[in-house]
Amino acid sequence: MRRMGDAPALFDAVALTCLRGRRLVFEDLAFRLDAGGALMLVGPNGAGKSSLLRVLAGLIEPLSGAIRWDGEDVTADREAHRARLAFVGHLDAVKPAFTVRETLEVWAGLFGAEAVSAETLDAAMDAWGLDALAHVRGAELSAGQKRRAALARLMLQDRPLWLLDEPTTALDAASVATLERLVAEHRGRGGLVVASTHGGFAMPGATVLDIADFQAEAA
Amino acid sequence: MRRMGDAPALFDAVALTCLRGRRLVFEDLAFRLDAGGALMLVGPNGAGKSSLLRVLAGLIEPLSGAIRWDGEDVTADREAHRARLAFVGHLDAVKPAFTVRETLEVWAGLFGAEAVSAETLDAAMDAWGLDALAHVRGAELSAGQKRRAALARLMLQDRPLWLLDEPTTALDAASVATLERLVAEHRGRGGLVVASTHGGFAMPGATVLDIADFQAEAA
Amino acid sequence: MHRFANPGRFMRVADRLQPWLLWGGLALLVAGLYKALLDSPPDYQQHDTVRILYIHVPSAMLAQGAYIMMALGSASFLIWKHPLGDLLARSAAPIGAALTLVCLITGSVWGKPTWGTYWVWDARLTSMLILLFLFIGYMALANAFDDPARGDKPAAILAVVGIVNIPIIKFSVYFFNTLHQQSTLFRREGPSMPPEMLTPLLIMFGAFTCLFLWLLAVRLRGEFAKVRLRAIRAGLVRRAETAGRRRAPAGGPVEEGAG
Amino acid sequence: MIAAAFLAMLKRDVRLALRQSTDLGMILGFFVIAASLFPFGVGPNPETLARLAPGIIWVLALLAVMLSLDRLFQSDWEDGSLEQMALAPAPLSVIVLAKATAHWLTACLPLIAVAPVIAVMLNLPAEAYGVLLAGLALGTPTLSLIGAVGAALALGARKAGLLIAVLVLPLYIPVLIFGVTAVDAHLTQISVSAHFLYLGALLAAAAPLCPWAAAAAIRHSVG
Amino acid sequence: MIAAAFLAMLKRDVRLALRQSTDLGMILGFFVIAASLFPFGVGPNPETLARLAPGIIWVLALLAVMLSLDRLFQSDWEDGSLEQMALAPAPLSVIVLAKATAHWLTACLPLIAVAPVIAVMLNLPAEAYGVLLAGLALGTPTLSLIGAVGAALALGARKAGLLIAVLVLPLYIPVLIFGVTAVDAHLTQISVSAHFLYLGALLAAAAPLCPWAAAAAIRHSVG
Ligand code: HEM
Ligand SMILES: Nc1ncnc2c1ncn2[C@@H]1O[C@H](COP(=O)(O)OP(=O)(O)OP(=O)(O)O)[C@@H](O)[C@H]1O
Ligand SMILES: Nc1ncnc2c1ncn2[C@@H]1O[C@H](COP(=O)(O)OP(=O)(O)OP(=O)(O)O)[C@@H](O)[C@H]1O
Ligand SMILES: [Mg+2]
Ligand SMILES: [Mg+2]
Repeated sequence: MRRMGDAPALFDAVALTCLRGRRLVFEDLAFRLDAGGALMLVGPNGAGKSSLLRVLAGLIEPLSGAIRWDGEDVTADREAHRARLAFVGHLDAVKPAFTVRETLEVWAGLFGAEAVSAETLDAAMDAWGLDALAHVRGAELSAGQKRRAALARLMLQDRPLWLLDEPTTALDAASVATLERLVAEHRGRGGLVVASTHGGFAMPGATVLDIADFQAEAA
Repeated sequence: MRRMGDAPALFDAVALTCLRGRRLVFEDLAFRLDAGGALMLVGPNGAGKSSLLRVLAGLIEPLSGAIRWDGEDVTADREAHRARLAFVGHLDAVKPAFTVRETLEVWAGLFGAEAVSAETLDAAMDAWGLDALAHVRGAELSAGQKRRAALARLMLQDRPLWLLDEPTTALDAASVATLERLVAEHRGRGGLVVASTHGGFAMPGATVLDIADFQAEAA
Repeated sequence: MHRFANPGRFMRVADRLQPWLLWGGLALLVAGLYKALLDSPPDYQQHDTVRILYIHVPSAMLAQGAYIMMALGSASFLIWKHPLGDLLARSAAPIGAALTLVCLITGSVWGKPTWGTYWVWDARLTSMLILLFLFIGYMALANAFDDPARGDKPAAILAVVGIVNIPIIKFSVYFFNTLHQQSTLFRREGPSMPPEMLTPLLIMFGAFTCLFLWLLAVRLRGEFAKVRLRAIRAGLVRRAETAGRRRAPAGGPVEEGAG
Repeated sequence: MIAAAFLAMLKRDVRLALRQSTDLGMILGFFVIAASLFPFGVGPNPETLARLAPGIIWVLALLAVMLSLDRLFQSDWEDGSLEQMALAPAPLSVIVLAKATAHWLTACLPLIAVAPVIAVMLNLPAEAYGVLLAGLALGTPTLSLIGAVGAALALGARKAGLLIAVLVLPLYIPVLIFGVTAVDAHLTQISVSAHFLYLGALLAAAAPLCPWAAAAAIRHSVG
Repeated sequence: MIAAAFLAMLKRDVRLALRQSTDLGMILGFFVIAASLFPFGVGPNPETLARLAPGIIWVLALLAVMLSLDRLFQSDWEDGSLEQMALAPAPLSVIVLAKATAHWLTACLPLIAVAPVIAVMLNLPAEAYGVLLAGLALGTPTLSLIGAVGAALALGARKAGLLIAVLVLPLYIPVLIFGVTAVDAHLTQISVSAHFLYLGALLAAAAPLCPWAAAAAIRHSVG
């Protein structure tokens, strides 16, 4: 709908409509991103930022509309789509019983074990200042430390598309700076980022998408 | 230790030391607050903000030191201390199976049922913009909506001491403004607030306490 | 660390005793096994199966001894908050459980030829099984938490409460109708056992006791080391973290903590 | 205020259990399926079955109760509800008592309700139903109370799940014994009042002690 | 990659189970404790116990499955791990199969390992051991697989309780009955191959179907 006549975007969505329970969360939403692009989702609580991110990840089926990668509908090959994205949601997926290192090892295995070397693991822990916490169990982490472990997952998988739902929750200023740096690097390599925020997180040059504009009532 | 010779503060702590597991989180921490006062806890992830708030709530025993209300050690009458504080931690305590209204009713009952009238409940829901969500189940709330339900608990109990652990997590700008207004009103009535934050939350005239200053090694 | 200064002195004594207990126990064991298996008469009724006795009885008695030791340690920990009591109980529990298991296994292996069944639900056997459950429950509780300070008190209470089982084991053969042998060793009239059986039994009992004490000392050392290791590792985490923190904003001067 | 808090928690937990009916279904399902298994093993001889019926029903009741224990505090602990309860002005032991009561209402009472069905399946003589049910009614609250202590102790434990069972099942044995022997005594025309007195005494001891112990364990775990 | 994901999840779940529910010694202890409740209930008569033994052991298998299965997905669902699994490139059904396998290894295998001890304690004739163990080995994987569907259904679905009662529990019954009657048949000199064929057929049907059904239920719940 909003696509111009030029070459297909790397990642775009058209006419997305999302129904959750009996609520029409957003309607006729569209965006396009090219290599290195970023989309910043804003909007009040309950606007549908998380819902959109889950739709993009393939966790929720949209009621209608299409999401396309390189011009091809992602529902055509869901497995390929899952293999190209990394998702960090509101929940950290950190097990109380596992140490930080074990947590990362488990995810590394799940996301394609062979590929993840010990160095990658170390680099991920190092990037997030988790080295000192490597042997601390999840149950003993502070909120921000847990969040950092969840974000370190991004470094384990070499995925072009990052979907981040309020990634800066509970992070201190230094960690927010780390995240901003890593996002910039990722975009520099041609990666894409879709992130939601209520402020305090900057992605220079990102397209801002206010979900409230696509609310059913506003149509 | 840091107390001057004048009248006892309304709420103060001296020489607080906190041990979690085998970690000495902070040492020899002290502060004092008078009626209408506010304490803003800052510090990097894992510094001990949540730990201090839990100590002040009586959930964790400090290793040493004293917390006093009106000059009297709060351990002397724990029940009275519990009855004078309201605590909002990292966890929202919102049950997926209960609607927002039911959630608030349950807490109202727990915190001394007779006192909480239907009007108070309505006022709390109104203040946090939860009216439209009254009959939505916890499982269907967005992150910020859940957080607002947790914060609405503050309105159900008329407690002089508010302990808030990163209360603005997941809140949109309007809700942050609401919180700031409610905190100001509470302080205007002579209430006390101790809140932690990583930024984005203002309490004019609050004492700022950087927990990193009380780290064991820095002593 | 001052809390463990006292156990430290205790450990030095235990260390000095350790080799004596080990070698003495082994020597007694060899002597006892020789006497029991080769140099004692077969029973006129039970023939050679009676030789199980020389393992069965010492393990039964020491299992109860281990329990009593665990309960006393726990009681002293509860009453005087003496950490040594807790360490002692934690060390004794697995040994006691193993001895109980040995008693149960030898007993049931013995039961098949003599009573015609491996197991009956009579009072002696059942109360011994409960002793095993008590050991298991104690170990489960004491080791259930990463912060040992959380499990120690409930576990100690369990150990103390469970002591009622000991007299039940002891007197079950008198108060209930049971297949199991009544006491032949400890009776008011003195032991009613031929000396050629009594001697190896006593030697084996001595061997088991020495080895039990030796194992206990080894485990005590282990428990003690665990406590210290945990303290040291906690100190390391703390130090590494503050070092990391200091890289970003400037902190105060860092001194190595005393931990 | 204490009574209000008790009632509020009781109502909450009952409502929560009814809404998440999964647990209830599982417990009853286990109880009935397990009971219906024994006739296959023992053979159709109705007399043998009848003799075993009280024991089977009681043991299965114990196991079924245990099945539901680990959820007594666990989910409240994970989502922060338990720390709010620990901060309520009402004594935590009262709240624990309310939760144990709710557990009894939602886990044990349904078992008592289906017990007659199982008794029929197992051929228990009709004159024993009364004593069986009375024994269950008097004994199961003790099971809930003891279970609450186990569940509270296991919070945050590295080895939570079976810790409860290993601690709690041995403590259930006295209740089991008095419950079963009451039925046997009744069937052999012996007065059952002594058995019921014992069950009552166990309940009377558990009612104040268990909530207190569980509350202490919870305070430790929310720290 | 699929095999790697399978192994990674299997290892994780086994490790998690051993770490947080208990170590193996405690699982074994649990089964012995649970089994020894029955003699307290039905009395120590060796002959009766022998007759009940297969039923008791199979009831314990049911208990083992139910005790741990509802937590199979629940805690992963609550803390966001399950949505990560749903997003992993490997098919979700493979991950479910890994989790069910881990569950069988940590809950059912220990039971099979102590079954002989329990059989001795309950006086089961020695010639029945082989059939009992073979039946358990063939039947318990089916229980784990069916249970996984129930556990997945219980996530989120509002009427899950009913679904489980209607769908899952009835599927358990044939497994249990064939398992118990195989032992009896053997003891009465009847050939047991028919029983084992049925158990094998159930497993063969469950192995592909259950992970698929459970995966579908999970996709629904993480939406
Ligand atoms: C699993 C089965 C058995 C268990 C749990 C068991 C348990 C015990 C225990 C706890 C004691 C020590 C009592 C004390 O401290 O005074 C003991 C002693 C003894 N047991 Fe067993 N027993 C079992 C089977 C047998 C069998 C089958 C026999 C032989 C027929 C046997 C013969 C004895 C004898 C002779 C003693 C020494 C009694 C004395 O001198 O006090 N036991 N057993
Ligand atoms: N339950 C626990 N047991 C042992 N140690 C813990 C526990 N919870 C937290 N800690 C440790 O105590 C320290 C302080 O944690 P705390 O949660 O108070 O930090 P915080 O300042 O609130 O951090 P954040 O900004 O990330 O929320 C951390 O280093 C953490 O690893
Ligand atoms: N599982 C669900 N079932 C039904 N409705 C849901 C569900 N989750 C969220 N909703 C509803 O969908 C709407 C959008 O929720 P969403 O979580 O996407 O909001 P959000 O923009 O992420 O808000 P926040 O800033 O609070 O995280 C909300 O009104 C919410 O009530
Ligand atoms: Mg959201
Ligand atoms: Mg915190």
